[in-house]
Amino acid sequence: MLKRLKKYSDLGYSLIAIILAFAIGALLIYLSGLNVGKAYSALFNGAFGSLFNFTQTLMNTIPLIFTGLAVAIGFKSGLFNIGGEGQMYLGAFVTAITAIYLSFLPSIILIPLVLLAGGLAGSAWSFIPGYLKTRTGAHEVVTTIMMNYIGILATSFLLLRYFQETGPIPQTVFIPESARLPELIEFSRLTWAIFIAVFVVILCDIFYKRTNLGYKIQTVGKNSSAAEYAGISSDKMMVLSMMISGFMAGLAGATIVMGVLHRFITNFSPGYGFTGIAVAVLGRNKPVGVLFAALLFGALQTGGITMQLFAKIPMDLMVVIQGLVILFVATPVLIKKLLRK
Amino acid sequence: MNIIEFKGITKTFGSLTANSNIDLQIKKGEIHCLLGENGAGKTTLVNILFGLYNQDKGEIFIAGKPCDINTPHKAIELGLGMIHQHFMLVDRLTTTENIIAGEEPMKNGFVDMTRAKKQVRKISDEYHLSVEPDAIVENISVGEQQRVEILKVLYRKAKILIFDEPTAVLTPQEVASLFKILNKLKAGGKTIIFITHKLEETMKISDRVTVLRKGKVIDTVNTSNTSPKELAKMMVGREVLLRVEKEKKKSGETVLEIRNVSLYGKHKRPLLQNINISVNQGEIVGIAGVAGNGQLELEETIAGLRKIQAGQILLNGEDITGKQTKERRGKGLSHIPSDRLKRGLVPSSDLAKNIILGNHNAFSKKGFLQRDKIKKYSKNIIEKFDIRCRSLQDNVDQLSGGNQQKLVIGRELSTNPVFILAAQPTRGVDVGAIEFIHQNLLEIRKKNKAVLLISAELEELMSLADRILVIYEGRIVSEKKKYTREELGLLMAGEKLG
Amino acid sequence: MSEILDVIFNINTFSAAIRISVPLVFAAIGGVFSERVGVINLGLEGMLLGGAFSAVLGSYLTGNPYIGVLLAMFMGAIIGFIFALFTLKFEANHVVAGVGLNILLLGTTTWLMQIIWGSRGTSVNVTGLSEITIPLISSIPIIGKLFGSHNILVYLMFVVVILSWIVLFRTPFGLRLRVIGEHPKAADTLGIKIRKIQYTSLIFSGVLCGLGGAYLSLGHLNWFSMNMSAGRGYMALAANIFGGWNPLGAFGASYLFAFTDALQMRMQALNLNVPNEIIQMVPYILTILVLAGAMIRSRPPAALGKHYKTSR
Amino acid sequence: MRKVFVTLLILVFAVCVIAETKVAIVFATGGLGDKSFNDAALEGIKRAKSELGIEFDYAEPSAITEYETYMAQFANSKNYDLIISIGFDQADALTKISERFPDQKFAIVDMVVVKPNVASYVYKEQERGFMVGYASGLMTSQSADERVNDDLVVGVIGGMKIPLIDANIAGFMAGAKYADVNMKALHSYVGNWADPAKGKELTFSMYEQGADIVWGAAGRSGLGVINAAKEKNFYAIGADSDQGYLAPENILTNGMKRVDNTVYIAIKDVIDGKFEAKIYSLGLKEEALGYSKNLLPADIIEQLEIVKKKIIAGEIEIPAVIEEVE
Repeated sequence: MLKRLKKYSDLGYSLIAIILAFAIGALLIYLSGLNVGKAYSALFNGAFGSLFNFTQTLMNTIPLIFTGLAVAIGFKSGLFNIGGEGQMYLGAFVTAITAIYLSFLPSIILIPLVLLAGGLAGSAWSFIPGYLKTRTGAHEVVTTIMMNYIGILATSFLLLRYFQETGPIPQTVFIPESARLPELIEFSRLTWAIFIAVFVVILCDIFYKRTNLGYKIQTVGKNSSAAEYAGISSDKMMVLSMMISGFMAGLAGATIVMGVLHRFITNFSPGYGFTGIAVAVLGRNKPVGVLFAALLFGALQTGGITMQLFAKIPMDLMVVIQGLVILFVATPVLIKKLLRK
Repeated sequence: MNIIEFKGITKTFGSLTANSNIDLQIKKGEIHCLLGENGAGKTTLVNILFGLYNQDKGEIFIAGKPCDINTPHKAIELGLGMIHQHFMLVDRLTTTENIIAGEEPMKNGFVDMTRAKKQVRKISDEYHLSVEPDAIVENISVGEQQRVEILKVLYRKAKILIFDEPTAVLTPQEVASLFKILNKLKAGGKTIIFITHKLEETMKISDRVTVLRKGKVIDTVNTSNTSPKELAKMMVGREVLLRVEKEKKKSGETVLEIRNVSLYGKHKRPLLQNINISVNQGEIVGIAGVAGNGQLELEETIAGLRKIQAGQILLNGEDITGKQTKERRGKGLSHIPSDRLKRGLVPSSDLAKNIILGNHNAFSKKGFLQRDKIKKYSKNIIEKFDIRCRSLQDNVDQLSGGNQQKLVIGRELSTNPVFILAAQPTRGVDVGAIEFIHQNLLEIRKKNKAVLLISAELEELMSLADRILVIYEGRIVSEKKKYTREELGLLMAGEKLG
Repeated sequence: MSEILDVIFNINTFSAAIRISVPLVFAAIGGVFSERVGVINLGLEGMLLGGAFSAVLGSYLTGNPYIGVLLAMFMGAIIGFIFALFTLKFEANHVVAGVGLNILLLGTTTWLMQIIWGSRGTSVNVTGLSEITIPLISSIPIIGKLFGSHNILVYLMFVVVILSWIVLFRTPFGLRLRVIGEHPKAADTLGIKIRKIQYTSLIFSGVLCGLGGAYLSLGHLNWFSMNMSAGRGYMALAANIFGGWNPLGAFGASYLFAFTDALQMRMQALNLNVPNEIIQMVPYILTILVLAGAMIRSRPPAALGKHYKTSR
Repeated sequence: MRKVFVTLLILVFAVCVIAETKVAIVFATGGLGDKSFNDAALEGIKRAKSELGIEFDYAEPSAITEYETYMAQFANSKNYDLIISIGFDQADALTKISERFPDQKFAIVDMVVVKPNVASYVYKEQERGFMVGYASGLMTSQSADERVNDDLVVGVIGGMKIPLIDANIAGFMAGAKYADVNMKALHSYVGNWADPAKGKELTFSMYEQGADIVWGAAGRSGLGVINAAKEKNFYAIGADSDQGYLAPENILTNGMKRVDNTVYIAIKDVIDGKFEAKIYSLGLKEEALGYSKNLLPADIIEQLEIVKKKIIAGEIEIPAVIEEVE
């Protein structure tokens, strides 16, 4: 019973943090002389107002689920993976290349294979900071940030020199139809990727709650000395955890290429990897929490478009709100203090 | 004249009442012992006095005046000084820097280091503390670190000195010299509050004793009017068996054998040198020594948490030198770690998860944890080892220290080990739990298991161990079946038996 | 090959590296003050951005760039205080709070830019800081070229490097600060006012970042541009670590990063056979390599990233 | 009287029709405030508003995946007579949206989308590169000018290495060498469209290597190029629109890309009923690309005009890839 209550209060804190962030956002809108009601109703309509809008929200949610999971999984072993962006680029790039070069395979083999390739590319990229952390103690926060720059430059290098479609644009050719994820609703760009995402969330949940490996990783995250004492190699678990984390970020890239862009283009991401941090924090590093947090951020992004178009409120307000949500969610103490008053 | 008077001090932490309506008077110029078991509320009381905690109720009078001591800063101003059980020293700074921080001598807006060192040397000489002003704290001995702590307090012109379990980390010889310093301080007009759970020390050093039990004052007595037996009775509330009954037993085959093991730290500093130990079936072998002489390294070496540079470790005749912790555990090694919170437990995980720690693979089938099996097993251990908790879903950090330790011991003794490495198994637990733990160790000995007991408690070693080895500066300096306390003390201090 | 050597041992490369290093140095020393007192500061990036924005705003409102610099310092102080409030008082996870601060400031500056200047990308041009030529020094051959003629913030940077070192290692404030970062409880029992020093340090850290940001927007350019810190705060954090949490080390590390960047820019124009992207990677790869190497040698303040409840 | 009334009626009606022309424009991800590409497009649509009396809405997406959402929002409202996409990376999104809304008219600048309802406007980028490169080549040997040094070195800075930018760079290098075969034309990339500080340092590094005229084709990073030239008093060349006002003494010329004109013409075509779903390949000939006079001396302008004619006549072959310049 007590545990139940604690669970709900966790959720409660997150909700209060969101409400606080929106309240400050409203204040900002008001101060800049705009209509708060109009802004937020446009925001809500844009995100959930119609089936189509909702599909767009879901479409924007998918990469955030994966990058959010990436950060959350890192946290489980006590590591902070800020390198989701770079890992995602690698994942997207390798996905596109594999799909193009293996286009002769039938869909049923190609799709899983390409997904796997994208995930593994992300893993490979996150392996480096993981390995350096365990070997030399180089702080993963800094190394993963550096790996972002390197990853984006590296994909751009490979693309331009070896895989560039003829023409003026830095992009690969389209991946074959057989490697694309089918759309659920025509023109919506909402594909089966949403099922893959939800499936992965469930898998992660089971992984951490039920499996021995998940248990070992969390033990390392909570107390690495105790893990070592129990015969669990914290180095191995950290590297492994980092690789699973990178795998998720890689999947984010893979599903964007297979479901939305259908090719690799430089500069395709609006910072999904970074938003993933906010998603993980808001979701309290729990897979199911990540799912809902991603939905919120996806809705902010989609609704923000309508808000900008029809209420003339700059999209950047959504960035402000995201920042506030992270700050508030990070401080249950603040919320407790506010509640007491 | 009472320099300090506590009146009705009460302090609770959540549901735990650490101090309940405490009344206590300290006389000027006396050495006053606060005696009690772990968890009796001694440390809480002095932390309140020193401004580290605020009391819920009650008042403190210093020299007759009521004082609201809400920060250590205030306490220092009032002439209080505290020598903490866990030293409050910054390892990377020099002794002088540690001493002056917060009250630095100044020259033109900068710290005047020359004057600071001079002052340190002066006070050090005055009380024979022999502290080197330029030494980096992490490079000096534990005894010297403690003297730095005393210097810190004297530097701040403290008139009342509080010592929180100061002897826990010292050799008997160092204890003797500490007592000399204490008497010197007393002669210099200082008042000393001395916290301990050791009867013998209390008898030796104090003028008066106040016994605390479960957060309450039992009584304050003049030391000259009491006896250890009486004090012990007040401390635990009943007659205590100070000796454990142990049946005679013939030891069997060798289980653990350590051959010429050496271990080096940073800059090739030797941590363990040429260690040879063997432990047989049905035998408890004790390792005695002052903290910091290689016990932790020895423990970690046997558990496979450190790689050794030379030598061999055999378990049941099999070479396990290069084997990982996991494999060693698989071959029947159990380990009660000296630092249960750092090593032995995952405090933010629930009981069940802690109970399978280290043995988790046995509860895993095709990669999945078998939840029902874990639940049944955990319940069984909780019952058998009398772990007081509300439910299996409780996090371990909600348990008391004693129950946490019982969990560790229960877990480690239930895996059917052939060899138990027990390091400081009764550290920081109350007398009731100590008895329980000792009984369990003897039980396992009866079952013909081999136990290596690393302990800082001489009583514990002398009553449980069949053989005792003394470790000093990373070497085994002596091995015998029986020692007197004095012999052990000398050996632990690096002396030879004449 | 000789071309490359020419570029490396060119006085201009060293001089460019000074300019590139300025925001890094300010932010890195800001990092030193924050981390020495126990708070991991990932928010350097946002602090830089906030400083850059405020500097331009100040100059825009008054026409005087020096008031811009003052406003940047003031806003930096406020941002530092907010960060302190969240990490110390509200016990937020330092890293998460830093990330949140960065996102918040990115959003806020872009949003304010649209309100004030009606543009999302760049502000209007304002009066920037002009170069000050020091007569004696500028006439010395090599030194003159390196140090003779810069804007005030470059000179201030050198002053800050030295002063910070003195404050940290020669004053009571510095000693107390270091004790807190290593062992807050020890500081507490010594009667040191922990919170006061922590807040002061973090505010100072914000002020330094404000100066670094002001250099980016007013010293190096004369306008604000969306997200113009472009990751320099993260590089600064790495420089602080690589520099062993020491102002002099942080300066050295920042200068090394800046030098590789300056070199990278010059190498590009040489038309070597190395692809551009690879050359551009050099500073980042270097950062990783030095970090991997440096961590073995230096160790962070012992209480870095931990929350400590002061006595009550 | 009746005549007047009818005329008035027709006028009112006409005004109504014109006033009801609504245009939506989706900018490239760099957003407004680049003082070149996106801002130029905004300029064009503003001109259409004041001269043709249209209404417009705009969107500033921050990511490629957002293009389609914005376009769909605009098309779905059925309010707009024309939706304009600015920037090459909108092509994929537009391809799909134009299929989905076959009755909606679209235009795209900088890329080709072959659909029955899309007008595509693309530029022969290398042509303007060549013109400003040639101008730099001629100018750098004018030793009388204090902003020019003795070295025969000029430079061009790209935002990122992408083929479109490389076409400009290739044209620039070829143009510079056309002026003098011994000319050294440096080139490098910022690696970011929005880091003016780095753009500035990169320009300094070229200046140190002898370049006295540097062209910045780097979005907002290009603003740093101009700032560098102003500070050290050498020449910068602006991009896309006339950036002369940013540094009147130091902007030699601009590599003009009349996105404003293109946008204006696209809108006018719709109003005039002349919308055609075809590919307009624009260059010097169409006055869509070119240079601006700014500080160019008269004799150099003369030579530029000669070369311009030759290019239009197809007498000069300009490479679009850097490797082909040699």
